[in-house]
Amino acid sequence: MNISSNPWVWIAALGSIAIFSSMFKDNPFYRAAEHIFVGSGAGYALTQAYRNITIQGWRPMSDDGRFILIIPLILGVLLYTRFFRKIEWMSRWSMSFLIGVGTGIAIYGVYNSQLVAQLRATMVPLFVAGNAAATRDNIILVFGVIAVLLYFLFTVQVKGPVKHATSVGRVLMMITFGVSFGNVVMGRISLLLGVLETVYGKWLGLF
Amino acid sequence: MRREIPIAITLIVGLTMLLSNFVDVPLGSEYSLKSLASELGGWVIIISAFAVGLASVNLVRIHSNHIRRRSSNWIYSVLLLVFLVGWTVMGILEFHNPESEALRTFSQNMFNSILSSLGAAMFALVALYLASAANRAFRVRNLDAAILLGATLIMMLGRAPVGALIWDKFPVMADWMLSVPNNVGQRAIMIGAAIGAFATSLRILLGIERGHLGSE
Amino acid sequence: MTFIVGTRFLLVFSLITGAIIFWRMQAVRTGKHTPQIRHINGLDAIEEAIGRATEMGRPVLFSPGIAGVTDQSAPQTMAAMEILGYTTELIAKYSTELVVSIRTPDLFPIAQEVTRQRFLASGKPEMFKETTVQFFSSDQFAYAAACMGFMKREQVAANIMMGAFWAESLLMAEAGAQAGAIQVAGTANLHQIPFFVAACDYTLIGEELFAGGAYLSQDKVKIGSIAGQDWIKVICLAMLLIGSLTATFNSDFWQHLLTK
Amino acid sequence: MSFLQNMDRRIIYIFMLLLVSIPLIKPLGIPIEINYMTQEVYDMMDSLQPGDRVLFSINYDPTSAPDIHPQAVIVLRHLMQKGVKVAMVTFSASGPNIVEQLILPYEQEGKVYGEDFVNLGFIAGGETAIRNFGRDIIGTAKADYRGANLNSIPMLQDIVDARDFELVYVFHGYNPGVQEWVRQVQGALNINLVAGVVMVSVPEVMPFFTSGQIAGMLQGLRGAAEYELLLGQPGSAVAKMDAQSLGHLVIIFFVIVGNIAFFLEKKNAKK
Repeated sequence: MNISSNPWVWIAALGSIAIFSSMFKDNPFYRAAEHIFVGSGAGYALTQAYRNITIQGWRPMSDDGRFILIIPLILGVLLYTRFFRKIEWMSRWSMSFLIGVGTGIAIYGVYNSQLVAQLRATMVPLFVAGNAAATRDNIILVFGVIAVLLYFLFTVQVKGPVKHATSVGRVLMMITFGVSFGNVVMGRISLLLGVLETVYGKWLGLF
Repeated sequence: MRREIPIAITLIVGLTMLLSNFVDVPLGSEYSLKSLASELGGWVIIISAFAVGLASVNLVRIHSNHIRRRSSNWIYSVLLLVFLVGWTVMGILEFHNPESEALRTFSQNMFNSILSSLGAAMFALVALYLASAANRAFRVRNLDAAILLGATLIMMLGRAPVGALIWDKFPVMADWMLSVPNNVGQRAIMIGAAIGAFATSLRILLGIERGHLGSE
Repeated sequence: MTFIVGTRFLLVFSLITGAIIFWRMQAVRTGKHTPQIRHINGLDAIEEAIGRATEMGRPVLFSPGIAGVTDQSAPQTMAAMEILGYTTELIAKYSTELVVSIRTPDLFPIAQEVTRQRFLASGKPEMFKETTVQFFSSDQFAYAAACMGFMKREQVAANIMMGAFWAESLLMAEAGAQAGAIQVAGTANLHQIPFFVAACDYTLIGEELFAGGAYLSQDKVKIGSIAGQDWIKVICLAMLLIGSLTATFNSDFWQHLLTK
Repeated sequence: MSFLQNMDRRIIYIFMLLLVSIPLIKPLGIPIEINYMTQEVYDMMDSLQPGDRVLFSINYDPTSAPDIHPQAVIVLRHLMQKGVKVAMVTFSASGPNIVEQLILPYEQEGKVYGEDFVNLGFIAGGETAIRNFGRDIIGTAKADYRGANLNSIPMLQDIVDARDFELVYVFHGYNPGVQEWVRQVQGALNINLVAGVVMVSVPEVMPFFTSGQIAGMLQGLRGAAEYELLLGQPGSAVAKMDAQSLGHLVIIFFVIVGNIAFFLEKKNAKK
């Protein structure tokens, strides 16, 4: 055994152990780690924010004369009108700007990558000559997607065969969830092993 | 007016961002629709940065109140504030003294051994929580649960090397389940969610959904 | 004006589907059509959860996910805000304590606005406090750690998680289960749904999250929008069938159309 | 029985921690089957000639590293042993440090920075950055991580775009990663793209592999373990596979225990 003499390794190892201790019981050690973590996260975010305002907003405006950047700077400052009852409504301008950008980006993004791309990928031939397995898989794919989509109909009363289709859709969703769950286990255990490696290897020097 | 201006801002900004994906229109000598959209995207970084300050004021106020009232566990609030202020000061010093090697090494070490390793430890906890969640949830109460359990077990045995020792078909089954039935559910849920996201965005853009804009 | 190649189908599709939603909203608003939304378990459970929190005298934690309002996940966050509005009304009705935990700073003023307005509308403006909406941390796992610590220490009776979640989903859901909270979750982030299904009492899957606002408010216009969404799904089904059939006969006309 | 039914979660955690720790310190040697995808990637790397140039795109950070970093380590070792030159770029802010860590042992061993490998540093801007970098490598990166002008780096002579590398290997921990490389660079320039992917992202990346846009794919820590075996140099990834197997068995065991308890309870209730 060859315990590390690097104080940073000690901090990392003790911090990890503190986080792990939470699964047994809430304890002072974990609370300290949690609060240090939250404080550090917020401090780091503030630093990044300061950096962003300076590099993206202030300097291009004052050094390069890009005066249009006064608009986002003002919108940013307006957020702080929330502290003053009389003018707090002005902070909604900044909020509605952010929401406008978000919805504009999202409409294109989700339609493009989630709807059209997925529809296209699912338009597969229902019969592949000389390949029974591919034919089977393609049929499962196309009719499976249809069944699950039928499950998501909200305002239509489903009856008869469509009702059966939605049950099949539900079963297929459960399989999907099971597959995702089972598939994730390995990746997450890898991360656990990574932390154990830091504790046993780098800190305690067991290997 | 207090209500109309925000709705108008959302609509105009939203449409600019949206349409810039489809068409490009020259706007005056300096901008086109596309370059305007990317300009607006850049502004978001600046406005969001101001929001960090706003949110941090909330954090600081809540924890200073804990300390002032000496409520239980106030000592942890002290710890939180010390680290918050410490990081901020360190970060700003580093930003204005880019040539300082010592400062950079120190802040990198702080980042690696506090933010990174605490994050990694939290992330690693997921592995343990998977075990307890599986123990509690995967009980064969009904058909749904049975299917969920079956799929999970096959997948796990197909992934871990030990699975192939038990039955050499597990890896093959796992690969098939990943590429066929898994794809079915993934795609259909994604398509449905895309439609839902589209409708929600549309309602916001048109000012039909405006709970976030507060009262008159 | 130049059209950008490769997005023309998407433009037409957006216009048509937008028009469909608008058309259905009008039909429901004017009373021409009165659709019934099917039962969504998870949403009914919110009231049950808040009722229980009231009986036990413990707080309700609402987490609107870790995404903001300026990226592709914005609609999920905004759908969460709709559900938050409804939750706040119930909180006001039962006079229970609500804490909304925030990760993305952008969302902080918005969540404040939503809760304050609903408390006001419910006639209990005094219930909105500085602690109602709390910024926990902008670091993903620091946020999760803070939520977990909060749930354990305050012994929350109800944990409502709506919006876009990533790897922290299971951490938060397990911590909630350990604290004995009733848990209702909803997300459109596919990879996280299995963990919510396993660890929570009720889970809204994908589009159900977006239908939540309409379902809960019973607002006519919003219900019209849900009816419009059903129409779009039927159109997608038809496109899928036609596309697969034409692909079976060696024509990739449809796949190509989608990339025009 | 109610003990089993409401099994204290802490027992599960202790079991899990103990059982994954044991093989870490003393491996058991459970055989590992080689997936055909790993074999393909290995063959592809093995067919490279001394002097060929490969680009690594490091798209992960310390948090996701345990599942993907071992891949970078072993593939780099293979390439270094073959005398292939490797340029590394990253689109994750903490990536440059990871690159320095990767090249450190070879620098100590006497390989030459700038000739055998180079650290192109972090390029901000996500998807757009990947697009620009793929099309104009020197113009986008400008200088390397250690501050040198890229035109002065011997191994980058006559490199213009991503096509000038024999292949591009993307190590994907999260986005931006493989999807962005496929969308922005592979599609346009038709480069030879290999992906190393964290296990969790395998389902998302799989479609690109089946469609042939990605020439090869290595899956998480397990892919690294298989690669170590193919290279005949079993290392940390192989050692961790035993821990993986036990970890999976612990979860399965407790699922079974939960179900036994559940059924016994139901039987008792009926009586």
